[in-house]
Amino acid sequence: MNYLGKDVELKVVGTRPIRPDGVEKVIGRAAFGADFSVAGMIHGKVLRSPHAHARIKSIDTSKAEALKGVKAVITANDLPNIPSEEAFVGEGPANFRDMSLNTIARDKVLYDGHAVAAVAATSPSIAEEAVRLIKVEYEVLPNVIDVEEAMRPDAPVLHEDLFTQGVDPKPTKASNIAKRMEFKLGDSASAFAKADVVVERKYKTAPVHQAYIEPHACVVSYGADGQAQVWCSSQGQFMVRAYCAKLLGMDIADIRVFPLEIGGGFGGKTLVYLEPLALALSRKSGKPVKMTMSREEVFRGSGPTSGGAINVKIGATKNGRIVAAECEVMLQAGAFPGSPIGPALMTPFAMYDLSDVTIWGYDVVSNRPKVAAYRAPGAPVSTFATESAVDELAKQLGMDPLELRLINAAKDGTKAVYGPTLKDIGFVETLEAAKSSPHWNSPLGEAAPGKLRGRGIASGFWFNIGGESSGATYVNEDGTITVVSGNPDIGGSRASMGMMAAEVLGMDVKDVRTVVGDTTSVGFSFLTGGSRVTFATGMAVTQSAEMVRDELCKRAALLWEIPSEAVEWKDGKAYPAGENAGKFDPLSVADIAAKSARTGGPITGKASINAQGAGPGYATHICDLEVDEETGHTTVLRYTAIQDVGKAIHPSYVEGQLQGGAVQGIGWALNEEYVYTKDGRLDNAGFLDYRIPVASDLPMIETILVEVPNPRHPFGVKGVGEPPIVPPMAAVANAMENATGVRMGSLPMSPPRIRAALDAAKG
Amino acid sequence: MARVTIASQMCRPYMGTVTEIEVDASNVRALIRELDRLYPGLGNQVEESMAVAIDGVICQDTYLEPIGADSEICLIPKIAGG
Amino acid sequence: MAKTHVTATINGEETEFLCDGQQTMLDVLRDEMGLTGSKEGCGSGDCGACSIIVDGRLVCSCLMFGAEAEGTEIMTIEGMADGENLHPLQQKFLEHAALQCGFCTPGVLVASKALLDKNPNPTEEQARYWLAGNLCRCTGYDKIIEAVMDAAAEMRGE
Amino acid sequence: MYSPTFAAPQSIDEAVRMLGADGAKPLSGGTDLIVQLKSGRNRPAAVVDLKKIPGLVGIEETADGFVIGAATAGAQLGEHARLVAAYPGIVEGAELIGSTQVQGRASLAGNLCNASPAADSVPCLAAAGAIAVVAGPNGEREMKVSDVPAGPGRTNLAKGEFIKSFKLKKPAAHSADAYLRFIPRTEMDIAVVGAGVNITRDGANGPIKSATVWLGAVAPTIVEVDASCIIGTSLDDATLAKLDAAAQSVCNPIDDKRGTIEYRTKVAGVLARRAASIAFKRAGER
Repeated sequence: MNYLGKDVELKVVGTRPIRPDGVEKVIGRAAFGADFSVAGMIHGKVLRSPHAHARIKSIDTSKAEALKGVKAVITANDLPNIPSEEAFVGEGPANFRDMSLNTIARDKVLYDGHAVAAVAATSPSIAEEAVRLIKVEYEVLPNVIDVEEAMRPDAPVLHEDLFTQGVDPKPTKASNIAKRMEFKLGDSASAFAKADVVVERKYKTAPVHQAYIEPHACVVSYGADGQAQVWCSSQGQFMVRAYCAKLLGMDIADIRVFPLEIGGGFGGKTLVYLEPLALALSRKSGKPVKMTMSREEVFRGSGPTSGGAINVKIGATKNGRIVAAECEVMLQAGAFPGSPIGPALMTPFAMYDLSDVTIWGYDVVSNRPKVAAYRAPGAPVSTFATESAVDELAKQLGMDPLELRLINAAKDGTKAVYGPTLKDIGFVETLEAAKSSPHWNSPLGEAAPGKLRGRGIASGFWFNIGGESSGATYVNEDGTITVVSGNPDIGGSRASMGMMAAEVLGMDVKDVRTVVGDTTSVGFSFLTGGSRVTFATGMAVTQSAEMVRDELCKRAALLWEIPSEAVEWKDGKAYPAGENAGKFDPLSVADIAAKSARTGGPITGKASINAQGAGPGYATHICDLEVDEETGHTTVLRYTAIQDVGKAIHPSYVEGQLQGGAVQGIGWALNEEYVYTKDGRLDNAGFLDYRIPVASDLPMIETILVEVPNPRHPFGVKGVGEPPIVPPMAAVANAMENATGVRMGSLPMSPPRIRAALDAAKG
Repeated sequence: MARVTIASQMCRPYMGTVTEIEVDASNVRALIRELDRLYPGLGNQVEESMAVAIDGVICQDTYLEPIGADSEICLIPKIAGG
Repeated sequence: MAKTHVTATINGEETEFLCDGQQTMLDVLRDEMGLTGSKEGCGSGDCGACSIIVDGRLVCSCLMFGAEAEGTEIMTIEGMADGENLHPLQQKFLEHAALQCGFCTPGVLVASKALLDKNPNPTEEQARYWLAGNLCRCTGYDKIIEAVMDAAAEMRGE
Repeated sequence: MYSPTFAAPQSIDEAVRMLGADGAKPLSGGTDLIVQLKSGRNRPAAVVDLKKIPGLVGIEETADGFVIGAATAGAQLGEHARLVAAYPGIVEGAELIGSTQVQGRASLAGNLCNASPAADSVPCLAAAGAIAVVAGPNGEREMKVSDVPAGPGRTNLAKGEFIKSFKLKKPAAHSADAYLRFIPRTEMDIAVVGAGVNITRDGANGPIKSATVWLGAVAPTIVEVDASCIIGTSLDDATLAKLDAAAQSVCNPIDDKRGTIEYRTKVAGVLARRAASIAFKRAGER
């Protein structure tokens, strides 16, 4: 059933209770990946490649093995050599052979930081010492870091067996281009003839890291009977189980994964890095093994997201109708194929009602860490380019950029560039909300001397996904409720799950406690990602709570000895439905629970579903900033994030998603990038020089939640986590142009780049 | 008959230059079967690597989603996320 | 190598421990005392997740040798609440949803306490600069700052 | 397994003896040393904590000026009202090092002896003519702060020597200093360029009588700018432009992850001008 009607009065959904796991987190007791220990465990460390591209000629582990306290040393030979097998994992299509080779290199290292060997010893410092004693002989090969350079015919080739897919005829020469993909609506080439104004520009974005504050960590215990337990911080306990089984050649039933608290993921913890190595070390040593990454290892060895090069051409008539658009996206995949090229192509024009568009792109490997998902993977890169181009178009047309977006905005019935006809979308509503927002209606204010001020606006789209999810609702003996979710809670989902169950049951949310189940205590759930948990797992939890509610009515009927249709559930109690049902005092959950043994046993609801129909998310952001003309330093003065969220279950955590996503986008826009030395080594593998925004960099981030309900979800939920990272880069770039008159086509818009661009503009 | 459109080139190896066809199918499973009958290999491609948008609603990894007589079907790449 | 014997007052308790020369105070807290509330996010003083208060001064425990703790008085996140009564900052963080993943939270709370100990009435700007060494990737800092300002007001009796 | 010894001597003599051993390193705030030790870049055999030595932490105001213990943390400088009034620029520099947490530990001597060209506290110490009092196997000697760095990561201290304290003269009438640095964010970064300026005016409303300008992060060590162009002026726009050019002319920076040669050079001119204007204004207020 759904709870969307105007006559449905929601008592819990839409309020802001304290999250059930809150106290543990503010007193420092919550156990994250590195906080967990088991008796007798030893410590693992990884040896990583110092080269961007090299053939491994030999690995001599004898000295490490001889060091006192060392219990196991492994190389790729300790894991099965997996044949090439396409699969749909994490970010998108990938290959388990590649995943295995990314976990530990076999014949070649493909990036600085690529794991080569691992050691387990009785203390972390002995393990570290042992890692230093491993001798690897490399034959260093030429490397290629930049995406466009990697596409050149004479570029060093990473994989001799990589032939570009999606081109006809199939190439016979290996290259770094894994795939070409194209979407076409109408006929863009001839439609440009209708345009009065055409803008065309090249854009570039740097790869950025998810930069969760918690480094990857796990504890693994492999038993002599081949059964293993894994405690780790990840975006999906079932994902960890599946990938470990695949990479170690184990049966899924032999692995039990306990999800620990996760200290941020943003897509970066949708893969395994340490767990397979820890399993191999534990198997070889016969002891539980703990592994944690250092911050440097996180940057060098775990996935950043793709950087890209984008060419955009877009044309409109004098009255502001966009009549034709073309876009080419070259996207870095890192060392193995599998950049989010599909979504990068499907998203950047999804805000608009267009009839003639061609968008194509390439999935390109280079000597960087294999990319991992990062919030709306692919969309921020291409949308930075297209939303910058739309702004440039508005300027050339002499139109307000918000009005230009309104004129072209996608609505219900618009056919998206990638195919489907959109429905139940709230993009226009975000634009209208922007238009009437306090921010848009306040003056920009005077810049200080030597500074330039500007305002920019940009929009973005993300599909959101559903997928397989499980939830369970248990009535405890005293009438309190335990909800079990199949998804790690990254940002407050225990609260939203419990709230939906409480709403269904008509109970106080304090009497409903949510926990995250391990892989044996709840049904399979796809990982926490794709903005799917409140939608899909929320749907499963809601269904499980409804089963419990129906069962509670049935039990009340048994206690009253009336038919169960004659019982209705209201405000957390069973009532006789109408006069004819008989006269009985209402029964609370506690009353019914107290008698549950006598009426058939424990009361439990479990739902395992494959949720379909996630509603797409649209966001519009407004940015005011000030630039120091002489230093190129940018200060964000004011920022508003507006988004169609379907329905906010816990508005504080929804606002938090918008604020966090916007600030990650501001970092992406202004300072974050992977910097490589000439020989292909990562030069800024730490928080000192990988510059994520700090508190003093920012203003308050205002939010406006637009609620256009998703009819496919019982409470109208749409995913909210990903859309807010799509607009910021263009919103900042557009504000920058408004301030300085200079269009910044390359990210990040760091001070040296801004100063150089301002100097160039002055001539 | 449901109208099936493909905006990407992902089906080109099976369908050539055809980007729009009509298919008689009451759910996704029947659709996959029918696509494979018309273009051998396409069924597997759709089942393994693609999502099916039915009247604008994206469905993945499901046989059972119903398809209406006049439904608009779009074959698109599967979507994941962060 | 001989270990150094250290006596320090940790969260009000006189505590003895042995540590070797390369162990930081963070290593000691986490590995020797089981106080895992202080987190290692970087190990280089750039993220603030390991913040503790030593003799009244806010420091990164990853940038202090364990052996340096001799004779000091140390407060970690585990010592912030008074028994089962949360510190007003802890309470306000919950009410304002100032945490998402919660990993940076202990460090941010300890740093915020050090701020309010020194300056009970900070401006938003002062709070932002004081907390600049505490990285949070989830929240965009908005709700953290709101919670700190609200806790400060409450502690002033406003 | 690597594990250094740890000792916290109570006297200068004891510290001198311990630091005379091979591979011994002095520890003050530890904010550089511990990071280097943990990453394996610097693996001292012995760590000698100087903070327990009387006088190594703390600020003493004397008839001649100030004596600052070498291991005194930046935050302690900021809490010393008389020092802040006398040398606002030195304190600004020290209080810009890292986060609040780092400022509670990072010391002047550590910042100087880590010998990063980007050290924030060094340009103003140099501009003030600060003296480093050095203890070592051959007794004490004094060095100008500007003579301590020899190049990135290297100092002119001899084996076993360490800085015991810094001496600052009582500031002349109508004199003041200022420090500005450029970083991409608002906090937490290493200076891309730093500029420390110390100015003495000829009376509260008078022109500049003397001036010293030092730049950080634009050469292998801090470099002095020839500030003669601003002597006798009140920093009109034309004079500031000359200072800007003078600052740019001494730059010899590198291209790295923090900035380009071109950018660093230009911004050095900008910051020299801006810091000079602040110091000039402050000098007029006393």
